[in-house]
Amino acid sequence: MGPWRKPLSTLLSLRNVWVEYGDRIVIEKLSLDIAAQSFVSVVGPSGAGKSSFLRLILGQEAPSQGRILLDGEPLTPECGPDRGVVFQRYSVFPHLSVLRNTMFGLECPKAPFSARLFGSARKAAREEAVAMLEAVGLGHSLDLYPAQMSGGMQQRLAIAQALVMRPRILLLDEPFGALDPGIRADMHALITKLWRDYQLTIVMVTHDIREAFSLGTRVLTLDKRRHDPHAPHRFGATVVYDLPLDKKEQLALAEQRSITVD
Amino acid sequence: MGPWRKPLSTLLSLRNVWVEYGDRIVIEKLSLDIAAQSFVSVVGPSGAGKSSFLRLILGQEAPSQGRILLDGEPLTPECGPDRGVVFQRYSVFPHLSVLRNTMFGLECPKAPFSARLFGSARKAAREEAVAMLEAVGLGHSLDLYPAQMSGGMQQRLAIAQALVMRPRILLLDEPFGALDPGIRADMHALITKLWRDYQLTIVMVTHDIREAFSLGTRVLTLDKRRHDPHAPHRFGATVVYDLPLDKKEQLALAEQRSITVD
Amino acid sequence: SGPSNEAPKPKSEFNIGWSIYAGWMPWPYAQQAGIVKKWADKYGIKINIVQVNDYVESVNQYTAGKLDGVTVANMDALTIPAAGGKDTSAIIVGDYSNGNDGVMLKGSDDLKAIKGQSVNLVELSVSHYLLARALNSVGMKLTDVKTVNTADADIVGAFASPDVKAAVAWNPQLSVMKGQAGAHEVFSSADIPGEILDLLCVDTATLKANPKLGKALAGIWYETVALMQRKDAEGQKARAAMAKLAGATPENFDSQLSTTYLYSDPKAAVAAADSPKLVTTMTLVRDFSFSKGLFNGATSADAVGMAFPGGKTLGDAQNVTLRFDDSFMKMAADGKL
Amino acid sequence: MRWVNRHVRRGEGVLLGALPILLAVLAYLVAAAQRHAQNPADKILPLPGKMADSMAALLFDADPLSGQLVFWADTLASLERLGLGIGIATLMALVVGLALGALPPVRATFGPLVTGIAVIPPIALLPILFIALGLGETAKVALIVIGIAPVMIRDITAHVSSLPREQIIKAQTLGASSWQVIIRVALPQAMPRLFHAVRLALGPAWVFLISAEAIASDVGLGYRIFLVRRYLSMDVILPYVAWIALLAIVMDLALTFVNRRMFPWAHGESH
Amino acid sequence: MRWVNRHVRRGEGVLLGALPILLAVLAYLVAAAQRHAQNPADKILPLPGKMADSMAALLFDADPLSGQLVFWADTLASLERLGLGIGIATLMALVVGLALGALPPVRATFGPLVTGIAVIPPIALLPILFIALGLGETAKVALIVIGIAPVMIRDITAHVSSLPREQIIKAQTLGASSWQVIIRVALPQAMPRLFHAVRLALGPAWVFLISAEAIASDVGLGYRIFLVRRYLSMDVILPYVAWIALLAIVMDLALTFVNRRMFPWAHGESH
Ligand SMILES: Nc1ncnc2c1ncn2[C@@H]1O[C@H](COP(=O)(O)OP(=O)(O)OP(=O)(O)O)[C@@H](O)[C@H]1O
Ligand SMILES: Nc1ncnc2c1ncn2[C@@H]1O[C@H](COP(=O)(O)OP(=O)(O)OP(=O)(O)O)[C@@H](O)[C@H]1O
Ligand SMILES: [Mg+2]
Ligand SMILES: [Mg+2]
Repeated sequence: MGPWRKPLSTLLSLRNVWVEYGDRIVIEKLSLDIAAQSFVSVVGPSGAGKSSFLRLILGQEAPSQGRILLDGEPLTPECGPDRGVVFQRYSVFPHLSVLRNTMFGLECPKAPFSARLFGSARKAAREEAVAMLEAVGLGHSLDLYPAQMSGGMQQRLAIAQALVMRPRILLLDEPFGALDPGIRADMHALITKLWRDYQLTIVMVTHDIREAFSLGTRVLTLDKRRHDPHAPHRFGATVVYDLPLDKKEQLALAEQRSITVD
Repeated sequence: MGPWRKPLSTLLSLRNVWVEYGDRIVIEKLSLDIAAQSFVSVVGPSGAGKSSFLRLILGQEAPSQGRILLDGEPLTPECGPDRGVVFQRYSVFPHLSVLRNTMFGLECPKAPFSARLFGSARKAAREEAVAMLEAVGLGHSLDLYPAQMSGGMQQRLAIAQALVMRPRILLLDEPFGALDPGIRADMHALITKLWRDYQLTIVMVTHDIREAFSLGTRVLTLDKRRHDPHAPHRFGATVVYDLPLDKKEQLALAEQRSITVD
Repeated sequence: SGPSNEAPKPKSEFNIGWSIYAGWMPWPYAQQAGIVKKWADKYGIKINIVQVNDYVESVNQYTAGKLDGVTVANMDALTIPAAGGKDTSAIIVGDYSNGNDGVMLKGSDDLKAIKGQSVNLVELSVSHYLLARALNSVGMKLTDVKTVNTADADIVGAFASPDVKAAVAWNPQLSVMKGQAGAHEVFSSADIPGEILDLLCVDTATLKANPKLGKALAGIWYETVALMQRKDAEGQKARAAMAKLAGATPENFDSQLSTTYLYSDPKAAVAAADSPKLVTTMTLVRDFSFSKGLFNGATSADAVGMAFPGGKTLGDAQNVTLRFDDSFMKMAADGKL
Repeated sequence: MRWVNRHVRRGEGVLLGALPILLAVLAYLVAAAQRHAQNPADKILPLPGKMADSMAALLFDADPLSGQLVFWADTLASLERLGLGIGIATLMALVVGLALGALPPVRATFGPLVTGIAVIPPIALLPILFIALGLGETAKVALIVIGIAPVMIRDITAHVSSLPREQIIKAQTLGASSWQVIIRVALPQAMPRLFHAVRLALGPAWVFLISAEAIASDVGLGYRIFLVRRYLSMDVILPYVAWIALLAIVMDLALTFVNRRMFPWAHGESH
Repeated sequence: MRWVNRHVRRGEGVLLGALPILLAVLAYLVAAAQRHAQNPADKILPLPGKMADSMAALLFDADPLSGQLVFWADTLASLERLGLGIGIATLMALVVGLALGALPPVRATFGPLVTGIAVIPPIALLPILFIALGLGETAKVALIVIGIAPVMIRDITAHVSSLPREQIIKAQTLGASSWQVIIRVALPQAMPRLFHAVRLALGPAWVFLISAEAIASDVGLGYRIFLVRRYLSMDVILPYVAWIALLAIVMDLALTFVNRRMFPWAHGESH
């Protein structure tokens, strides 16, 4: 990761975007460009609208006003294998084992009709999935169902599921929140490596400020600019701070972190 | 909080407790005493069995071997208003608004038949609930349903719901995981105040080592003592470190924290 | 024998069940026109005329004791209540089917063509009996055809289906089936006159304790029948009302009546009940019923006893459960009601 | 856009939904016209004109004897029976379903009995039913209740017993007794499912109503259908069936609407 | 211990569950004995001995005409029809339910039609069914299918359309097309519900089977029941109904068992 990524072309732009639920304004007048191959950390108070922001980029929700462009084209409110996601509440397929959950993404594109692979293709997919599961520390839980796993294990499964696809844009909503510091450090290393190797563009919501700075090339803070104390829902959140980071700062922070915690 | 709490009587004791799911051993030979009015932090790797440990104390699950004593009596596998809980996946009642979710616990004991309060009793309960909701920062969201709230807001609701009861034993499973640093600090202050004022006994699972040390009077680490690399589920976790903390250490850590993060 | 060890006490309210059939339509009409009330008041009792849409269910309800009397065909009176041990008195012989029941064939007007076919009919009913008699008349047996049980309400729809080539039914269904293209009636109850009788039956014990009931019923019946037989506007109005109650057009209802031999004169009814031909008919009917296993597992056709006017009996005289009782019809004939 | 993502706007939805129904009507008309071309007196697929004539008589001409308008008297009688039957069944489903779903010992004791009753075809026992309850309204309402209640009870039981265990535990830590868990946790969450169950039961309820009226009745939509069936009067049967369908669809829509209105929490988009 | 927490062990459960059924049997015996004390020839509540006699004849004595053992021939014929009917209905529920549940435009187009069909009482339209399908086996199987499939379809549709939106989105980010979402996400998760729906449909399926056999048939459990109903032979009807109940309960248990076995993920205690 480093400054050579900075001047790359704009991948996503949001133009004067609003999100409203009934008369509740969640996001207000948000305009933003996200460069290809950047790693954007999003922080902000609980309930500010960070998850809503990710849902917008994902195409799960359409803005009530404004436009979102992907590569200069209007974003269809639909997502494909170019976008990967880890939801805030770890959402994995309850009816598939750990291994099948992870293989799912490898099977779909290659077997349009049956969505299942057989023979050597299956073996290859299985190996790839197992490798990814080992990287997230689930190598010994291949046959468990989600209901048999702890919260952190489900979270890691969701991460593996998304990463194995190597999507162009990866959206992460507090992906490491339920993990202990040891595994969390492993995950940081894993995600950084994949980001660098596969030139992904990542948008990550986190509550861990240090994580935001150590991983990101840019940190966005979403919050309300104005407050009406009697009707707080009348104003929405927007980007209040937007800090591009250069490599040095990051390294310094990363080092500080490894001293303090480990 | 301080050393005068230390020599208090034993509230809970676990004697040689095992938890098994089929042939999967989760907790192995756990023996432990928890003193009344202590604040026990539990840390450990993901999947170690921390949530299972809380479920044992809660009475949600019975151990497959061993005994659990509460005040010297065997613990019935059933829980009442003496124990409060915040589950790892914020579980609030989806059919009740924020306010009604919080009032629930105040209504039940006082209205055995209708489980609803009316008139002045209702007003008093409402005020108590609103005060607690304001303390967790949900004072402006009284009428929202859980499906309309962000992850962090649901988490805070679950906390308010448990705290408003002031239970003797409070079990918290990563209660602050989904919260931003600002609100998290408020919550730390709130829980410490309630713990001190109402002489609660708290067992809290967390992944934030600093939080574990700054809040707790004792830190337990749950992990496997032995590993079989080919069949990791053949050995269960138990307490590998058990650190009683005295006040000085805690204060120092708390100060260090406020310097580093805020 | 008798169903009860304690005689029923006299009572003042009675339920008489009826179901839709050309020969029974006077009953609901009498109820609506106030004739029932008139006669009941005369004898100081109350009579409810209850419609049961499903014929079998009406007889079942009577057998179970929920109804004090019911309109029923002779064969069903024998095989359902009487064979079930319920002592039953037939107090009014209302009519006999004189073409109201018929065997229908598609594509042929010769009964012999029925051989080997599937015949849709209400099994174990008078239709079944009619079929047996029809086959008998051309030297065939029931085993020469295959019967398919079909609900009476559905038989018209069934006969409209191209699958179905032969059926046995009664009116009003029969009249609709005759109207179908290519359908022929190859045998009818007019070929065996007087064998399919339509009765009003009453529980014997109730009747013994409450003879007034029998008198009132006979009074109602003959007044109503006399009214509907009139050729003037009154009679026509009454028949139109009955047609409506039966869900038919007046023309259709009149045609149904034309194939019903109504004993509108009580003297004729008494004569029919007293005639030895009734014994012959009932012998045929009970032999058929027994051969079909309808006598509740009995080992002989004599197991169920029947009594006829004049002290004649048929079958087990110790176990008489079906009595043809002409006393009330006689009172009507003699104008003693 | 992928089909799973294509959302249909309200106006479009009504149009799209009307399409196959219009096609079905059209198909009927073509078939009827064909049959009438072959046999002008065909009774099985009557033409609309014939149906209108027959219905006009039932709709507007009072019965000379009783003075009632037949069609409306039938409708009223049937709706009353149906309403009573569905009402009682719903209440039973709620009370029994909650008890069975929330209390494992009750479920163990009465679950098999409910299953047994659910799988016994009530129409096989009609004679006993009518003997036990007489030929009056009670038996008809009872047939509807026996016909639909067991399925509804089993559905509510399954729903309540699969409520997340955490919620039950949570309620108990908040001081709730078994009774309070039932009325404050299980009951409100069973309500939307109950509405769904009633909607699913509407079809069977009409079937049982019609069966009951076919056997012992002198007024009602089912009575009329079975009465004129003897004459193959499809010109009356088809409008009656269409009317039943219309009534049922209105009830269905009303239930859906009330359900959404009363339990917004169960229908809000969650994420 | 609170009742919501009392779990019942397997052995106890069987005992508890048998209790009310035994009580019901006992109540019947007492009532039957009483009626027989008044009228020894009572047909409505026959004594067990009488039932055994009547059934023995049907069970062991071959019918002189067809040479078949009546009871077994009836059972075989009915099970065949029932199996076909439920099989077809289940398949339809799965295919149509998935399409309707997963694809909003399909739901908008055909949802109202399915609702319409669901609420039309099929027994009212029998004449049309006869014309279209004749009176043979097809019509009987069709009546079962028309009777139970719409409810099942609507149930599966509701279940599939309420799958968490996140799962559908997630599948699409993993490269799944609409088709793949249906077969890999919606289908497997609809299966446990389908089993549940089949269990709930068993009761109504028997009702429609018996209705179908009552209308036109020459063999089958429903045929026999309606035939002997003419003679109020409860000594045959009751054992037949008990046999139907037994068959249905065995099917119910088998479905429950297979459901738990095949879809462990849907039944494991989650926390
Ligand atoms: N129903 C079950 N069947 C089989 N194994 C189970 C079941 N429930 C839990 N487990 C196993 O028990 C172990 C401990 O789970 P637990 O939820 O207690 O972990 P934890 O310490 O809370 O982890 P985390 O920090 O990720 O929440 C896990 O390895 C999990 O796979
Ligand atoms: N369906 C809805 N109806 C009404 N309000 C909603 C709905 N969904 C979300 N909101 C509101 O939108 C706001 C933003 O929610 P969002 O989940 O985006 O917050 P967040 O920043 O992710 O918070 P957290 O850090 O707690 O996850 C919240 O205040 C929430 O109450
Ligand atoms: Mg969020
Ligand atoms: Mg946990």
